[in-house]
Amino acid sequence: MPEPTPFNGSNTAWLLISTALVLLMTPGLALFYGGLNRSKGVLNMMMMSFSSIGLISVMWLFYGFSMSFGEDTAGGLMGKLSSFPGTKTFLAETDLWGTTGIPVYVFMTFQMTFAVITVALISGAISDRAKFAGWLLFAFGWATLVYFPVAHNVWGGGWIFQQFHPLDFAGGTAVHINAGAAALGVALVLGKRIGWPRESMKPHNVPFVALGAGLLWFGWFGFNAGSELTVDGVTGLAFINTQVATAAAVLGWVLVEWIRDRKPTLVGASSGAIAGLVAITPACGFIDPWAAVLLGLVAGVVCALAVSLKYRFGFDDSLDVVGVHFVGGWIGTLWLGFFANTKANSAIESAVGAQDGLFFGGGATQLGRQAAAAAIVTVWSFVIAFGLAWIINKTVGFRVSTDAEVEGIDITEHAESGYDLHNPGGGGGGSTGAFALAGIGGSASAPAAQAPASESVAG
Amino acid sequence: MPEPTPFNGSNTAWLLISTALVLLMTPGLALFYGGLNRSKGVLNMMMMSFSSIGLISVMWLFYGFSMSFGEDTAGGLMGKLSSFPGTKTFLAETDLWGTTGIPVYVFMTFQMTFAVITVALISGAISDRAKFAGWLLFAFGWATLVYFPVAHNVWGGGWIFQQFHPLDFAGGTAVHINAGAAALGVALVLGKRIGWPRESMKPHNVPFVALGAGLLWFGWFGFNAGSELTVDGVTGLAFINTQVATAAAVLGWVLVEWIRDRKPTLVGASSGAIAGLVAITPACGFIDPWAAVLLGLVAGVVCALAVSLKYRFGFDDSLDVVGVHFVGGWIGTLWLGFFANTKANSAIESAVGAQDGLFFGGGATQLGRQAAAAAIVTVWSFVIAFGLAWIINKTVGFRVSTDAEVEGIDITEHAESGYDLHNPGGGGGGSTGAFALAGIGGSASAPAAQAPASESVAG
Amino acid sequence: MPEPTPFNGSNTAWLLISTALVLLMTPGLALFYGGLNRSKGVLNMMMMSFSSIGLISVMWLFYGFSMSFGEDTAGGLMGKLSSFPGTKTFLAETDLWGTTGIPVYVFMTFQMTFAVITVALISGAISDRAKFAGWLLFAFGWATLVYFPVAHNVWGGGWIFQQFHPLDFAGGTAVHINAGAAALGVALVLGKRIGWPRESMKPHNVPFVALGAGLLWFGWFGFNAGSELTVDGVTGLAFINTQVATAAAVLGWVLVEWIRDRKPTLVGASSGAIAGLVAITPACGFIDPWAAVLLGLVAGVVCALAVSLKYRFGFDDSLDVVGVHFVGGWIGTLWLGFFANTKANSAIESAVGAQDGLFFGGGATQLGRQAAAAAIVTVWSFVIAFGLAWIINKTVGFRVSTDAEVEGIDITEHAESGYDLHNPGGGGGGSTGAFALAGIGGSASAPAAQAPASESVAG
Amino acid sequence: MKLVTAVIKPYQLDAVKEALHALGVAGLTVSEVQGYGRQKGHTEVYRGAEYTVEFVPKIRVEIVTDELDFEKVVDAIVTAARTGKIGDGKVWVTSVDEVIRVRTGERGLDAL
Amino acid sequence: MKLVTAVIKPYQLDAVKEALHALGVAGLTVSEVQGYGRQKGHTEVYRGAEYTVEFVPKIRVEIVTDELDFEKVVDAIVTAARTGKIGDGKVWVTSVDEVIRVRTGERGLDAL
Amino acid sequence: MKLVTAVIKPYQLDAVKEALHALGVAGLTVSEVQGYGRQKGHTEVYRGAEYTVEFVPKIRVEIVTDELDFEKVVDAIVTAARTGKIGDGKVWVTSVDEVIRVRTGERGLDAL
Ligand SMILES: Nc1ncnc2c1ncn2[C@@H]1O[C@H](COP(=O)(O)OP(=O)(O)O)[C@@H](O)[C@H]1O
Ligand SMILES: Nc1ncnc2c1ncn2[C@@H]1O[C@H](COP(=O)(O)OP(=O)(O)O)[C@@H](O)[C@H]1O
Ligand SMILES: Nc1ncnc2c1ncn2[C@@H]1O[C@H](COP(=O)(O)OP(=O)(O)O)[C@@H](O)[C@H]1O
Repeated sequence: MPEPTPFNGSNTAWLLISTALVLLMTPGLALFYGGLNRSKGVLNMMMMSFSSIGLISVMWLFYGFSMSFGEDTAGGLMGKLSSFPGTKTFLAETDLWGTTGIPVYVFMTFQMTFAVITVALISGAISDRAKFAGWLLFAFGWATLVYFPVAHNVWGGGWIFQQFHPLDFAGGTAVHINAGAAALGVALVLGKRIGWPRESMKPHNVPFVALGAGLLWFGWFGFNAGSELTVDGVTGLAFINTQVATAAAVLGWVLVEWIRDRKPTLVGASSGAIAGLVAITPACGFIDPWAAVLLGLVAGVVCALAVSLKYRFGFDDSLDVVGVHFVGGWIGTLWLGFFANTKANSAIESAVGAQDGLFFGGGATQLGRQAAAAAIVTVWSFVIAFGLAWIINKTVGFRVSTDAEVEGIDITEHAESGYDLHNPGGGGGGSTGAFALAGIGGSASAPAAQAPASESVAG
Repeated sequence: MPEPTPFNGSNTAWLLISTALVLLMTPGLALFYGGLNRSKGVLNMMMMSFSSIGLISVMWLFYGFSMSFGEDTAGGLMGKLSSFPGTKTFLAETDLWGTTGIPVYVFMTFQMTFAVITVALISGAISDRAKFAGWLLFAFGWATLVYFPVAHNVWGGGWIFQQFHPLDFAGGTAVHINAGAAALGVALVLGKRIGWPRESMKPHNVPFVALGAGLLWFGWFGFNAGSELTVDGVTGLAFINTQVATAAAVLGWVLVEWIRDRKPTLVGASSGAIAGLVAITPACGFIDPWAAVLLGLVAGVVCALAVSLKYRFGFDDSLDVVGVHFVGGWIGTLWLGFFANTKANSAIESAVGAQDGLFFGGGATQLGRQAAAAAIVTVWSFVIAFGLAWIINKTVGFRVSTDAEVEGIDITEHAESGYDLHNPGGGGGGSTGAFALAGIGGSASAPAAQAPASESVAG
Repeated sequence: MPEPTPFNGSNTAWLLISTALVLLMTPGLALFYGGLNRSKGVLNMMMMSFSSIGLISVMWLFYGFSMSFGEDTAGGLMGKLSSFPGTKTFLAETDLWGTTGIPVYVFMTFQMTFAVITVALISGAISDRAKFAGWLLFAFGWATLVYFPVAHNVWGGGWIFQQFHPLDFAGGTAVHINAGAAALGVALVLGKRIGWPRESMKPHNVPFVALGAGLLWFGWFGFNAGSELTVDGVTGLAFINTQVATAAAVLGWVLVEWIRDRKPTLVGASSGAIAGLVAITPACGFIDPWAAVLLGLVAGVVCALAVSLKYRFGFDDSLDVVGVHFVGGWIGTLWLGFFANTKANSAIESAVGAQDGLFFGGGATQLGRQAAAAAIVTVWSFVIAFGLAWIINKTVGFRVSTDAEVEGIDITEHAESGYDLHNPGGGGGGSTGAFALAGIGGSASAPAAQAPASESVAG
Repeated sequence: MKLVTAVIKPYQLDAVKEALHALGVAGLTVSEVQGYGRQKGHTEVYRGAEYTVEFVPKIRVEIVTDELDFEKVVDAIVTAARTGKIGDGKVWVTSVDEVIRVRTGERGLDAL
Repeated sequence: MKLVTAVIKPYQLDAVKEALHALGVAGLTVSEVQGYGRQKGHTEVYRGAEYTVEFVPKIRVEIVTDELDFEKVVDAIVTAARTGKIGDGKVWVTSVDEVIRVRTGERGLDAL
Repeated sequence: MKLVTAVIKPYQLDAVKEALHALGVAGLTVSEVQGYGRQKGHTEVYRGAEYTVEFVPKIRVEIVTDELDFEKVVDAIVTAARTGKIGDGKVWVTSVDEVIRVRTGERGLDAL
């Protein structure tokens, strides 16, 4: 790591808030995924995201951060576990990250939120049918064997970085291609939901989808512009590129729907936003705004078409993690091979040792490097995800029983259900529904039983 | 533009986060409007907001920013398109905005989010009956012919500014009066919803309304305090004024309901918050906190009464854009004529060339200027909005068919519906409803049909 | 107050955004509580939170801030009202808070949001049965007699501080124990909901609960890390501790459910997050990350068990304010007696005059002080809350009638209902339900009646 | 005694209610149903997949009335519910052996 | 065989269920309905506009039972559902020609 | 004329609809109900408290058909709805005095 520089207040303030923004993305994702899902599995869907926050955060503190950002070991495949032991405290004046003037803990937490959401992204592929215990095992294993080392390879100066100097500003390769490939692997192992694709499995709550997309968009500014770590012109570039690319992607996706289905949808607009955010992620700090608009448009159009692939090939990537994150990630990653521009950001050469893209006189070199890095991560993630899921399924079991799936995974895995607003609006009349009023939501058990009458002053 | 000053880290960090906050306001608005709407049009309502983000952002990059903040042209009516061409890149050390030390791109994106939400605000007046294509045309036209030039006139040092030196800290005139007047125009053209006002058209999801209001409140701190651009005492003043005025407006609106309807409502509390935020917007950086509390109280009370005007005059401003934004905007704008105070913010004189308000010894001059500027914007926006809508309606058509309106615009314009949680809580019992379980949400088509059976390792 | 230091841009920017984050927590809480509640009382639940924002903010400006942070008076029991009169303006160069370089108004607004949410927290204990007028009186009285002075005692250098030098970084004692004790008092006075505990009173909207928890988590970074006021290493420590403790608490709570109920729930994961956030609040800036993980785990487990106490003792703390905030607050407060560590934060000794915890060689002194301070606040808050509620109930009345409670408090107290999406998805088919389409949500009255037909250009 | 059951278009409920009111019908019970028949449903799209929704939302109205009036009731409903478009719905009549008002225990006509 | 249909106040459902259980009624089917009758609905306000909601949420209970028991069933329901306030609801009885248990195909009494 | 009412498991609705379609049944009306019977509900937990949910979601299918066909209709439903597990539901048949098509006013068989 480079020699320390003095503490920097505004950089630190910016990274602190960026971290909070990225953390918010996972609940946002839970809402986005939850709304896209059928109502009988909304809680399980959200639970997979919330459990990632819980599990991965702790893993990250104790060994994940070291594996990703510790000193090279194993030939650069991962970082030394002893680099940042979770039991040691890093609060000395000099415990700053590189040349940013930011305390180690702030950078550590910022990156923690990346690990959390990357794992959560995968869950969208396996809705309504994955045993919760199986999911936790998978999250633990995949983060340890894939995300932590891959992050080291792409961002921590590891082997892939040394070999290919790939450009990945905020995580097109390390996050989205990575999660997308894993999603495909685990979806293949778990197989299709009962009734898919014959039956309708429409989103149960589209406003949630849109709100989730809005929260993700909001948080993504921390994800992308925060990844500059410092506050400077490039931070502003990453920020505006994130905004305009995403806006263009919304238009692109909606356009495809309008032409193909004759109807633009809100789910489409929301999905387009995510596709744009994904595609601009690796490129936001390395290209010009006009190129970002173009990228967003392309990503919106291509992803809108890509989500139909699962029907052609017959794999049930339930909420289109592959069609949006895998495809979108690849688009953004390759885009840099064409539009990366050292004039926009000199760090491309100085810091990453990469080159201008094809359209900026850099030739095809960088394009090749981008493809190589992305391909390696794709294989790495897919193979291990598939293997892990397969083993889990053969041992503790990963897929729920048919009966459980028909009754609904929320009830069978979590013993709760998303809503109890039975017939809200009681006939549009506003009062709560008869069943809800009837209070036949079951009668309480033991704890209630043993409850003695309490004195009520008011009673 | 003034001569450049060195880059300023904390100002930039603050404006970056403020920009993210303002961007979040539009999804928040979508939720607020969506919840206020009937369930059969919630998606169309939200779609109008999301499409504004997509469309206006791109327009802004390529020519909107130049029209609003470029060098004077056409006698100050708008800015030169050549000032900031979207194809040029502004990343030089010296590409900073005025004396703020903030990169041009950061200021450009901050203002972009203002343009986005101003257009989205209008949509609240035409719920459940506007063709989506018509809406997009309207958004494009109104932004180009009204918002961009008006912003130049009020904030870009344009003609109105030169003539009247109006005080508008964050957009009472440029945003709220502007959008409110347009809302009235387009609502008159589209006419009333079928059954209005005889039928009940109550909000379909009040928690969404409250959450939307909460998100708007949160984002509004970026909108108001961010408009100082720099971090200083006035930023703090704008911030606290935003908070206390809004709080007082909540009390004011609820009070009116309590007295008039004998019941305070959550929709009322949420609406009061918006009314307060609107009214304090132009004044937040120019008045004292106690005057802000008074302003909020007045705005809450007056707007609570103003929303009934549509029944008296019989125009269907569906979600009360006029009653809240137009009226609230005028209140805040005129308020400055009474309470503007150079002791609170010397920039009133030094930067804007305006004067103390009537109650601070400045006489009626500023009051007159405020009224003049607001009146011009009112006419400008109303006339063009009405004309645009009328033309669109006569050509491509702006209003949907009666059958479509009765069936529901979500289905007919977007081929989707807000919710599929049929009988959630299945008898309060928690399991999902019978229909949802029956999976009779329709059967999938083509894509499904062509899908070959895939191997499932788990199956 | 200490002598002024020059204005500090990054500190101010950080506290501004932290303030916005904490303000967002109250709408987040409204959603969390609203979702946990039955559907017939969701609006009343949210209304109690929104009304706190309105009422307490104004009280804070005019006298609350002075009572909490003004100069000592009444032997340190409260601050002088004349210290910061709401009518005076504090905008001089020198109006900065202590040694932070932050404008007084920014600090004042930051603390304002704490007062707001502390009052709102209490409402969770009295859902579905409290007259709204009674609630407002209670909020006014409790804030004035308890929160304002207690804040002075704990944070404003008041009596308790002078006596015990308790450690409370962001409000374990002043906020959570304080609100929890009050919740118990008012819940006892109001008595149990009809049918409790025999009947099922399950959450009506679990996705809201999870989203609310997510927003609270997000905002809590401002609450905890913001409480350092400045941007430095300790801010980073408070931030990472907040994240890892909360994550661990999610795991802890879910673990208990898994073992005890054989089913981990999303409500559990969300509740665990809140428990962790509560427990880490007083400790976040004073302990090491590994100790924070441990604290979170303990808080998650203990609170998961504590929420069953109400059944054993038969008091209807409807949404578990006592089980989560009171218990969690105590855990975090006492934790400092064991794990407080001056190496992690020297301010423990230099600023607070406190000592290392038992496990760091400080002996049991600090543990005793923590317990003493917490105990005093517990009694102070409980007694006054109980008394206030009792008086309100005997005079204007605090509990609604039995009929009103059975019909639903939203209708009877607020004349509105949460949802009107009757049979959304009309048979899973997506179109809105028949009743909603039938528009039998009632027919509009007077205002409609007097409405003359308006010309519709489109019609 | 007769039970008249009508399955109608939601938007016609107001008209039907008025018509019955005019007839002096003291009470009725409505519920939400989904209909399947000549009237086809609609199509929805979700990320490129099309779904045909065959069921159409309808309102079921139930009225217990006496032997003599039921024809009037039927006619009133049919007239009020008619739009002339496919999907206007059906009305059917069944015999009721007995009807009781819960509050008073009254039976037969007095219970209506 | 008889079909007993009862429209009752939601909050009374528990009591009715208990009463029927005591009678040894093996099964029943409930659904949500909206009632219109002597009992008036309530009023709601939305931004200054008042709305009168005429329909009241009710629960419909259906029980298929045999010729002999149905009087007992009716009495049990009426007693359990009564609060004495307007809106307690109605109970009506119709004749059933045949009943079949899907699982076994059993008919008549065996199907209950 | 007869009214065939069937209370079935939600997941079986598709099969039943197909079977009736095959029989040439022109239309039907479905609604959501909650069943109580031999089939037990499920348990939910909320912060340590357990709740037993006794009611099970079911679908009610109503078909008005003529005297002659109704046996076929009943058989078709029973066969299609059967899973052999407890809770498959019931089918019952009642007599209809008259049926009218709202759109045309046609009566009897022509109305179906
Ligand atoms: N045989 C039937 N039994 C029960 N309900 C029926 C029957 N046929 C039609 N319906 C109901 O009547 C409604 C209207 O019938 P449909 O055939 O669509 O139009 P129309 O009655 O104008 O020919 C259907 O949606 C369904 O709810
Ligand atoms: N003629 C009727 N046919 C069908 N249902 C009726 C009829 N009259 C009343 N009901 C139902 O009975 C309920 C109670 O009737 P209502 O007149 O309000 O009170 P009460 O029965 O105590 O006089 C109504 O809400 C409605 O659902
Ligand atoms: N006597 C009855 N009257 C009306 N509906 C009934 C009756 N008995 C059962 N049902 C309905 O039939 C459904 C299935 O009955 P159940 O006893 O659970 O299974 P099975 O019919 O296979 O024995 C119940 O959920 C309920 O809706």
